[in-house]
Amino acid sequence: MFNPMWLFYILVFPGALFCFVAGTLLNGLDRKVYAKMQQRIGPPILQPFYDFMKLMGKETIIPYEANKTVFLGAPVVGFVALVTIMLLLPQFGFTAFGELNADMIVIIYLLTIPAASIIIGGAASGSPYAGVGISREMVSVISFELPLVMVLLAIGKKAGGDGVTFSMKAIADYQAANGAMICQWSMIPAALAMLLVVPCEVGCHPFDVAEAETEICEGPLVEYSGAPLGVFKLNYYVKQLVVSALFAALFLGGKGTGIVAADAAIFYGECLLVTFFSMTLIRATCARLKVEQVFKFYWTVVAGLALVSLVLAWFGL
Amino acid sequence: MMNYVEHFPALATMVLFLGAFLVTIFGGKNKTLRIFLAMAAATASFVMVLCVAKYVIIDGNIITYWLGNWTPVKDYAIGIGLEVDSLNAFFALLVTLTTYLSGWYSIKYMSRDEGGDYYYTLYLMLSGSVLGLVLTGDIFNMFVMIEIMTFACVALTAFRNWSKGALEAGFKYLVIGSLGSTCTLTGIALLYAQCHTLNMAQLSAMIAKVGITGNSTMILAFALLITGFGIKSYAVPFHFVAADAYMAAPASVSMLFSGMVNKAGVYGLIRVCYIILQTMGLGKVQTLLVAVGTVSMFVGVTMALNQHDFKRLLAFHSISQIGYVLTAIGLGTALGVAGGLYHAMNHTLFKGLLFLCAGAVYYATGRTNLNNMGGLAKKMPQTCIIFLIAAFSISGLPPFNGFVSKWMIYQAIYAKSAQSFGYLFVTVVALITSTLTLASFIKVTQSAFFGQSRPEFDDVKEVPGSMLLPMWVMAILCVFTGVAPKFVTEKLITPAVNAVMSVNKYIDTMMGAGYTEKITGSAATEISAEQITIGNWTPVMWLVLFGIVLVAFTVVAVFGKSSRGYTNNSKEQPDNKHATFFGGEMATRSTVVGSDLFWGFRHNFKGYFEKLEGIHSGVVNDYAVWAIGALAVFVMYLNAVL
Amino acid sequence: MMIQNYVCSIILLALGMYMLMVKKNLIQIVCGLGLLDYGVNLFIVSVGYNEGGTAPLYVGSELEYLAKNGAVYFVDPVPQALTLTSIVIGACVTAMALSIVIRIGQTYGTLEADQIRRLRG
Amino acid sequence: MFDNLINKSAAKSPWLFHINAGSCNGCDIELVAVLTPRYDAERLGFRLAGTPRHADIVVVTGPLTAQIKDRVLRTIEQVPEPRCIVTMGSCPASGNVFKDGYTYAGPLSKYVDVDVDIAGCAAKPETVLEGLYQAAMILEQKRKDMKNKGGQI
Repeated sequence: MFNPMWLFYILVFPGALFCFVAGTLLNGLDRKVYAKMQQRIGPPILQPFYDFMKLMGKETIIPYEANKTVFLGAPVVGFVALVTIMLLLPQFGFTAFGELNADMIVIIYLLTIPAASIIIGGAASGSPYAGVGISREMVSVISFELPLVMVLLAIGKKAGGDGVTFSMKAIADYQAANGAMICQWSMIPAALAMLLVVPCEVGCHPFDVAEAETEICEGPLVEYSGAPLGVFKLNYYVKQLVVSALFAALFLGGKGTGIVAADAAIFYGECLLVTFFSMTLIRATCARLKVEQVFKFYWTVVAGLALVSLVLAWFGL
Repeated sequence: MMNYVEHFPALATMVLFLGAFLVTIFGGKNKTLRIFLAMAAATASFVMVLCVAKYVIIDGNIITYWLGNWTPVKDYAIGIGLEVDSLNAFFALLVTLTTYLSGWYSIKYMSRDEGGDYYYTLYLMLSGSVLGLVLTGDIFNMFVMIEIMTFACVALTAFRNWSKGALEAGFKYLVIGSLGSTCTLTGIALLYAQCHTLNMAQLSAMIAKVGITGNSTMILAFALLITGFGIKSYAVPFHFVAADAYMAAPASVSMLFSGMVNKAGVYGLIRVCYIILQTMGLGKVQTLLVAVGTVSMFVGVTMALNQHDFKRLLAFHSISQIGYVLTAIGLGTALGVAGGLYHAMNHTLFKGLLFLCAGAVYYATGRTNLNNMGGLAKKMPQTCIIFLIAAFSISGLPPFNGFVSKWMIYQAIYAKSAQSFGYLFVTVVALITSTLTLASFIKVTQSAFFGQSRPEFDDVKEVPGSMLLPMWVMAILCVFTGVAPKFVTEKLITPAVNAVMSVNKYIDTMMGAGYTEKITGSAATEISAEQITIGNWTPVMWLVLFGIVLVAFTVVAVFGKSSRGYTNNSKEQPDNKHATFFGGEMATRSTVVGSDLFWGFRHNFKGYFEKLEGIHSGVVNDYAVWAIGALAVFVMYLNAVL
Repeated sequence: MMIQNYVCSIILLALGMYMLMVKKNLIQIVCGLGLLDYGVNLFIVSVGYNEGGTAPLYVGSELEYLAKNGAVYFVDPVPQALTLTSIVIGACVTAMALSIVIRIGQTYGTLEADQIRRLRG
Repeated sequence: MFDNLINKSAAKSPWLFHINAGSCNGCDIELVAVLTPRYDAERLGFRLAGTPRHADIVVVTGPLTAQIKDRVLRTIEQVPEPRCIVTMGSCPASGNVFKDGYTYAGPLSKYVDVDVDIAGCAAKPETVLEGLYQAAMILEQKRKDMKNKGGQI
């Protein structure tokens, strides 16, 4: 039952190492493009990597009020959850664990774990800034959860044909047979909604109410320093990758070329595109919202878009 | 052939009542003797039910037991019968497990209260009545057990009559509970008037012959029974008293309430809907139950977000989780029932655990108000870890058990939504409810366990081992049922689901082979549920991954240690470096806690929350209006559609 | 016919529910619970009645009748047993309720349902 | 291998924490100017951090008034090692025109070891950038020293 290839999958591709390298590169490119949009030179593409390495070398201060175990354990749990999602996502024909690939519900719940790890870690640090931060983080999780669920259900209905399906594999198969999901006109509102869900899920700029560094001192991360902070930063990079990959797997699937390396390259390119459109573009053009505005925006506009798709898919369009 | 195990269902119930009796007589003065008697009764009952569970669930037998050996004469049941199939055994297992663990917990927890003998008497009576309720095969016996249960519940709710609101909660519980019992009794009387029997198996066969559609007496009886058991399971229009009672009762009793009393209501609903009246095949009845379940889910969780009392918050979560169970069993599919039963079991485990944590906090600090707590994680590290396990379980984070059952429920609802758009809506509500559950437990975590410690908590100590032991047992069970879902479904859930689905086998076993065919004209066939899939969720794989990454991190941490500074202040007084950052000010005590933590969410739902607070007015008449109104709606709806 | 019994029991049930819903005094609410009990008890007893039936006792004349005709027409004894049980339970509940009401009166200083609402929201 | 990488990274990713110790706001806007597109300090990896726990370089502006002295020192103490302290403008280094004022409690170097003084009233962005770059180099050196001391601080 245990396959030695699993070790390779978990540790190298598409597991931990790939997540690390691809995530930091993705974030570097994101920051570079962001700088270009502001007519700056911008940091080197490897900047996220330098940031991470520097943080690994810094002193780790554990505040007096903090609960040590939870404070140090939280970022690692978040990272593991993110790597797990990456392992479970189908990339064209290829999935790391073949038949064991999970379905959408697992992915929804695994996606809440990184947010939960930030929240629990922040709570464990004992700072009031973190208290405000976790409150905001939780509200933004509630905000994007509704549209995310509706988008996933719409896709499940679409891919399920007569019935419905939760299986990521069924969705990949459907796209292999019928072309990418985004080419179905009834799914375009859902794709738009998902594009807006992505930045909130990651917690990048207009929706980074939880980590607003200018008002609540980075929120949950206020007391973190050194290596745990480094892992949290890594989580942020990997989250960008994973959520874009989720979008790519849901909407930009297809036949693929049949060669794993080429497929992976195309898939990664799609992730870049998604990152550009959903994160960089919005980040460079919008100012930060207030938390209740975020909530309102997601439960009305974005959820409305997703609902349109859901109803259309329901009528078999 | 009478196996000695076949006597155990009756004995397990009786030993609890006997224990109650003996505690009253001998336990008045001697503390040790009373605890010994109570624990002996609970242990004996637990062991017997374990034997029964092995005999019934694993070996696949069905125990029928006629009290006084009054077997049916001329196909008419004349005595009280016990019939234990896998469903009964499953619930009996939950009941006795809860009783046993609560007993261990009570030893220390109740040691500060006076009147311990009354406490143990009522505790054993409550356990005995619920066990009797889930094991009996006679519907009037069931009613008697419900009444004893209500009686014991009221007395236990009002047990700490010096505490805020205990008496009030007891009275409200009594009024609404009696209303429920009256409904049940009227329903039973109507059934008896139609079928002239009280035996559940025989009733089932008779009703199958008469048919319920278009028979308004039957429909009235059905509506009354649903209301009666709905009140016992605290589904939404009846949930008001649950919140009060759970909050006012001692934590070990709150655990019994959420662990077995509302499970008794769920059991009753399953029995009534699936076996006795066999109405779950009808789409309209499914709609009714699913609607009640969905509303319970959402109202429960949003009310919980509003609370600032630890136990009241947990009480509203009980309502919400029971909403999940009702929705799942209301679907009428094998997968739905499996999810519902799994979730019922998980709810017993994690909600009991949460109540025990609330009790531990109360034991250590004397407080349950979340606004007055903070920083307990440093003082009570084990309780904190246990609480986190339970909180993640109830929020459905993998790999804990809540995730498995919630996933089965989502799959069941979503599969159903291929038929009707409404179920899609239910799926969305269920998923959002799960997130909101996480949110409100984040609130508890932040308010009670994390954040800055209070100066008045300086000499707070971890609770004693005899309280931690049952908590750890339940925590381990929470993790186990989450990590090995295949094992649990195969061994425990599937037999129970098969029992729910094979009505005719139930009837035939009780009344003698061939009875069903004689009455209804259709042969008894055992319907075995299709292979209950639990999807592609393999937690073991996830754990392997987790372990590998954790090892990698540890290696890096150990080898990188020399190149990295790492300071941890363990002194009593923090120096500036390790003090909390306050924008440069001296670190002062300032915590972010309480009911308004999720302001961004509440702000947008202001009208909804105000309305909800208005409904939970605290006036017992209003609660009665809701219950009677719901009864009226059920009667009218069922009459209109059946 | 037992129609007046059924009507009566329904009236009792309705009155009991009315008292639960409308009456604000706790003692009156307990009275309402009592009425509900009596309504159900009357209902169950009436269910067991058979037109022209005799008491369910096997003595003397019934045995002769039985020997002659092979069957005898009784009223149903089971509902009466049920009613007895139900009455006992009802009495217990009333006692319990009244004892709680007394303690509430001592603690809160009032028996008005509108003022006994410390637990709400 | 990793240690070399970490040492190099220490210089390439210095995060700033800015403390205003009673400044006239002149230096503050110059510091912001350094981060804007024209001078773009982010190309060297500089970034403003929101909390001292994340920072590598503490930039102090203003003359260090008596009221704020304790707060500044406390905040500096909360920055994890290795760290650099940079004074910006004349005020924190010399007191400038506030030197004999009754609220003056400086200079900063009286209380902590200052690594870089950036002169000017207000300091020019070019100067600031040069000063911060030197601070980043010092950071790398400090990191090496910390390593040689076996992680002891």
